[in-house]
Amino acid sequence: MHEQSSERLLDLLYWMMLTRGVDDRCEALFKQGKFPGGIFAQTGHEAISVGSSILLEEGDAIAPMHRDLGAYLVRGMSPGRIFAQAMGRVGAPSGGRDLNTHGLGDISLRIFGYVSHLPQSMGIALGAAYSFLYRGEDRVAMTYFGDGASSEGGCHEALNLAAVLNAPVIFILENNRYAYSTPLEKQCRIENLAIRAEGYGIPGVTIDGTDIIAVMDTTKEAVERARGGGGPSLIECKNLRMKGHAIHDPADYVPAELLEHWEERDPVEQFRRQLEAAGTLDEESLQSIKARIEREIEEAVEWAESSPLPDPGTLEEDVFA
Amino acid sequence: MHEQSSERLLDLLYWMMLTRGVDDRCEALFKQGKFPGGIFAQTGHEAISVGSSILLEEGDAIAPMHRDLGAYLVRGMSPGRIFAQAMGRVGAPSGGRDLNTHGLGDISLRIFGYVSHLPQSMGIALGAAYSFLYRGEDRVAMTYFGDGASSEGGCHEALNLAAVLNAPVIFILENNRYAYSTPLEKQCRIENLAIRAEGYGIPGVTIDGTDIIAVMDTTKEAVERARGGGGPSLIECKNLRMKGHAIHDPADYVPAELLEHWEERDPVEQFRRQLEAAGTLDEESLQSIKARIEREIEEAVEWAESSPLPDPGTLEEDVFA
Amino acid sequence: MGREQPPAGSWNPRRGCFRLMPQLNYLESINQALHQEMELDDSVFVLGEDVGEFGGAFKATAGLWDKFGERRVLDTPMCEWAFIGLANGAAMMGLKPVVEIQFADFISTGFDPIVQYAATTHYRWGAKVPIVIRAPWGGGSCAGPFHSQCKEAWFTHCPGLKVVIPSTPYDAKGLLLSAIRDPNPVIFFEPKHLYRRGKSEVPEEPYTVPIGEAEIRRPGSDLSIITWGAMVQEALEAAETLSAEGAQCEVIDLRTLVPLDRQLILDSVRRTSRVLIVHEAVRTGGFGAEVAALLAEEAFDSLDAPPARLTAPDTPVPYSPPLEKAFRPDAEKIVLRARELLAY
Amino acid sequence: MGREQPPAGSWNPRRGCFRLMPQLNYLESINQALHQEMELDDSVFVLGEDVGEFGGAFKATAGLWDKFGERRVLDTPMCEWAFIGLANGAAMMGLKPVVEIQFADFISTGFDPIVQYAATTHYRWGAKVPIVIRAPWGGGSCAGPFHSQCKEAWFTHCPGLKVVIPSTPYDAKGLLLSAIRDPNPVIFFEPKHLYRRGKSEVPEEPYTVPIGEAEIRRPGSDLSIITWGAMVQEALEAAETLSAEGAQCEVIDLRTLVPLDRQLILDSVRRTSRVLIVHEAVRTGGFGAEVAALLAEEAFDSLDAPPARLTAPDTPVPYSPPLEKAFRPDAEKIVLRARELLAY
Ligand SMILES: Cc1ncc(C[n+]2csc(CCOP(=O)(O)OP(=O)(O)O)c2C)c(N)n1
Ligand SMILES: Cc1ncc(C[n+]2csc(CCOP(=O)(O)OP(=O)(O)O)c2C)c(N)n1
Ligand SMILES: [Mg+2]
Ligand SMILES: [Mg+2]
Repeated sequence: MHEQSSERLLDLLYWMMLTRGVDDRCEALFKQGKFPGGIFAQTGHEAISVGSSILLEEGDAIAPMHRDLGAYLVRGMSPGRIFAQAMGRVGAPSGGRDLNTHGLGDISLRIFGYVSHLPQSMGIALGAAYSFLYRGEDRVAMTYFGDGASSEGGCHEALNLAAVLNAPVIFILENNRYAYSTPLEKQCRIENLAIRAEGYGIPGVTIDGTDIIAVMDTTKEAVERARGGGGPSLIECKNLRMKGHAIHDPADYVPAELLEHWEERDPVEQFRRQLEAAGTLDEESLQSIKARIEREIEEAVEWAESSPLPDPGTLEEDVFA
Repeated sequence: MHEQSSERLLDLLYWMMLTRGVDDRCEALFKQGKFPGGIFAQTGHEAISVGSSILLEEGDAIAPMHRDLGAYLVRGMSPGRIFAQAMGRVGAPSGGRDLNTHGLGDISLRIFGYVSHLPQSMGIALGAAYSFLYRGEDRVAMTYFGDGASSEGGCHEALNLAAVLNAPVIFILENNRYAYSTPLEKQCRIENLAIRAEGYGIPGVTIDGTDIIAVMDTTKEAVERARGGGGPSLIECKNLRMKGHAIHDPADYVPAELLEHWEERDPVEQFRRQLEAAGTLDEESLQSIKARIEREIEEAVEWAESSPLPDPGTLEEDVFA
Repeated sequence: MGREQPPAGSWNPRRGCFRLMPQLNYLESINQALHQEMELDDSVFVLGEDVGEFGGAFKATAGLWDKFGERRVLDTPMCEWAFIGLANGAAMMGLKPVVEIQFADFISTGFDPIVQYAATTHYRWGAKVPIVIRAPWGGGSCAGPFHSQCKEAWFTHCPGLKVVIPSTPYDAKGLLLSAIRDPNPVIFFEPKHLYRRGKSEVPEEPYTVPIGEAEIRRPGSDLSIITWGAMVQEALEAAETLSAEGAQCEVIDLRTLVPLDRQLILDSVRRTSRVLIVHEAVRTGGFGAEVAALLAEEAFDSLDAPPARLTAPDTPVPYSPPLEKAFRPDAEKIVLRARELLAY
Repeated sequence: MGREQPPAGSWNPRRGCFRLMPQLNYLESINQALHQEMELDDSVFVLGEDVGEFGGAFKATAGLWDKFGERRVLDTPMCEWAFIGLANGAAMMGLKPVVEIQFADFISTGFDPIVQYAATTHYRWGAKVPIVIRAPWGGGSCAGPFHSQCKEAWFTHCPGLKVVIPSTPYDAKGLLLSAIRDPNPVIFFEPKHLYRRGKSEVPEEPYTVPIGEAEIRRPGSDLSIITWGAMVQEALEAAETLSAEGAQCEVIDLRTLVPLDRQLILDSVRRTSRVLIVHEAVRTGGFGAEVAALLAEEAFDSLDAPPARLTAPDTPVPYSPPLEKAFRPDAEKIVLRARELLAY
């Protein structure tokens, strides 16, 4: 934390609060019946998605998953387009063809939209990383997957192939202890999944995923290593999915004590308190961030709602390039 | 070695020599044009396939792969049926529908025929192991996969799921340093694949796969652990594939020094020398084993050749049970 | 009206009286079938993601975990390849695994154990692989490209697999029991659009509906509408509309795609001389092509109009309501196409 | 005789003279196409198992590694899912990956990255995924159930994928170059039975054969035989035999299944009034069903006989020679079925 300028720190807080704000607004809009399909809650994931993606530079690539709203925002996907996606509007990245964070891609931003079949994005990010090696570019690719996805075969293949190719790709494992209703104990027999990195001959670490500074410090090291030709890294960020799997899920299978334990570790609140304690954040700047976010979200929702629903006549367009 | 009776030791030698004998005869039959399809050489794998499968008891299950001729033999698949399979005859386990070791299954022997898509057998063996848990039976399942197959996603899924279920299954990794033409160095960034066991929370060891006593000792421990409710194990046996990937492949991509290094470690010769040195094997018993094997193989080839080719009229039978 | 149709009430042999049957929705019927078969047969177990205490993403396995415990109601990590592989192995050892794929779309992630292993094993070396793969299937609820797919045609092209898609609560139970008792691998797609849409009578007792028999849902002499899954309801609605216009459509619910009830559809088309095949899957290479090709080849001389298909167009399943509506066949579209055929 | 047919020799503009073209077999033609395109376009690279120094299981990539190095000729571990995923990612970054699947049968192991990711991405959010998946495909060499499969129908049912199956050395090169230059994902099946069966003229220069155009290999007025892959040769042989009997068969090589050259096949069938569709894949749900259904629907009034299919039966591909012979369509079987149709 000491290393960051206070401007940078307030910027981080802004992105985390924006993520929280967009997420909350999505929930509200869903409840108002504005979204034809469901959405995935982001609460508890803000430090991971913001703290890692913020380290990328222009030209780097990112393949986020369904709890990385923060990463989409940080990498330049505007809130308006995100709302429009959930509303199924023309102004969305998918023009109404895909929903919520699915297919929320924009090649000009080097953000790769994902498919449901987890963890496809690991292979995609590896491919982007390979293109950097191929062209001798000084770039990195970053991707995300959950504890659930870590049990899929593709996860193993991608980690191993990345290691063999020494590709500049950073794999961020969001271990939020649940895959839908299935707790970590039913998914694996170990506590820290990052120890698997050793089996690929690459660096792997486990950190507190609610602490944005820890996320940043660790990711920074990995990004620098990758840019310097040091190959891939696995970073396991531990947290808890603070709401249901998706909006329909009350998640009453999560024990109350577990929730309580992690509620105290709310990434946004935690960081705000830290900044306040360090004197970096005062009430005034907090209010100005809040106001900015409120305004941005308001405008974004308006923009999204003004975007038309797609014309059924376009249904069969764009299947092929 | 000290723990085994000399009868048992000679029995082991018999199985290894039988494996070598059937394999050599297959090569000869192929060259005589008796096999419509190709075959996989077994040289260098005899200690692994014999030394592990010999520890199974009646009722245990096995899902071998394409270099486990020894395991098929030990578990009761007669040489005649094996030759018949390669010849495409009715007397084969597949009745001419599948080739070489593919589909060389017999449910009454609890031998599961494999499919090409590696490493399917790992899931199959896990299922057999689950049936033992399910019924509270004191049985184990054993399966095999190569260094090549270790990079496939299924390998990861099966190991992890076996660990989570604490299933009585023994995974034997035959690390013969090649997947077809691809050397180990291009497949992974580590030297001993068994270290991956730690990432599943199960025991994993790496041993010399040319030393049948080492294979037996290690497998015995794993089998006992599994029977005692201790769950799965991963055993990596290191060796070299001493011939081409399949009969058509001259394998000139394998460096001569590497071959020389391992030629001295021929599992059959090595064990024979050991038994001779220990005074367990004399010339007379060696000759009698050889004679027995020669006779068995001769009879088996005759039996296979006397088995008819399938009637085309049966083509559409048995698609469904 | 057709075989296998349940009577409006049933004779209860134990009580010696005639009673009305309970009304269940599709999901309740599936759930009841699982409860009953697991009680009857110790070797039946279910497995998949979140099927245990949680009862499955759609609650199809609700209550099983409490009753049968985690040995028989197995929550798996996310690993379709391994848990279907496990099911194959367990099935060959004499168990009867019923796998749930959380959404049918994810069946492609566990493809090899189904299309390579389960489909071919009996033919290759004689082992039976009696697995059932259940999966909530199809669209109609704005769930987008990856929670709406109808890929039955991938499986109908794999000899050795049976493919079953029931369209009513009654058939859901009866066919699921048949599937579990079948010695072969069965792909069992459940149109999730129907899960909670309406209840109908489902006998309390276990019963089977034979795999391989289609059902005439509505008799008619002017046009055969052949369909399956959620499209059966749409076809019936369309038939109602057309009936008011004086055209009597026969609506056939295939129920089983493999093995296909060739005789029933050939008989129907030979009677009506006109056929419209309707499915939710995309057009090119959908199973409708197989049905059309079969009828064209075997009922050629009986046809007075070209065998026609009404399907989704060749695109991924779009999310936004106007697009999904345009994508998905429905009663209205069926009426329009049927009118053309009737006028041919 | 049809479009795209190479002349017997070619005018060499550089030399200003007419010369005979080199004779290449199918495999050499593929290999030459890869060499040339990699020279022309820095963004083209090949990847897969054993494609590097070894040159691939069939030697299709021979010489590339020496010339272009391991960055552009990438040997992968066994991990179809990851290396196709890698290809998708690299393609979206502007590279042009050409993936080799060692045998087409193993394409099911890397299924998701193809059918879920590559097929849908452009429709969903506009990114182009210009990958080519090459795979030695089909039977005829006693290679058994897992080295002989013809599963093109899995892919023709996935909107967003193009599916190409050339049957001659000339087309192999021209279509591979088109596939690599196409901005879409292309599944490119190579009938391995033809790899070393005969040479024919292949221009030295790079050239393209357009994706989406079928080819009339032999004109005829009595029966259209529509086929692809290794069956084209069988159909031509059959046509020769039938010609001696006085029946002129038109043999159409589809070459591309998606997009399908609807016009050419409709025109042909409208002329001949009779059609036989032949393929190596198993019958139920094969792409032949789509062709038959299309013709039945759109050329109904022109047909004088039922649109017929001659295919492999619904079984896994058997190994033993008498079984494989019975399984696989061939010239003899085509003649028998064609005679029936001609007599209809
Ligand atoms: C291959 C595959 N199988 C099943 C699903 C259904 N599914 C969607 S999200 C999910 C849980 C994911 O858990 P995790 O990877 O831990 O991510 P989280 O939702 O916890 O952030 C499941 C089972 C899927 N998307 N992909
Ligand atoms: C999924 C899959 N991809 C490709 C192949 C083709 N193939 C057959 S054996 C083999 C190499 C296997 O290597 P390994 O697992 O080390 O076993 P080994 O042959 O060395 O004993 C390959 C690539 C296959 N069988 N399965
Ligand atoms: Mg999770
Ligand atoms: Mg190997």
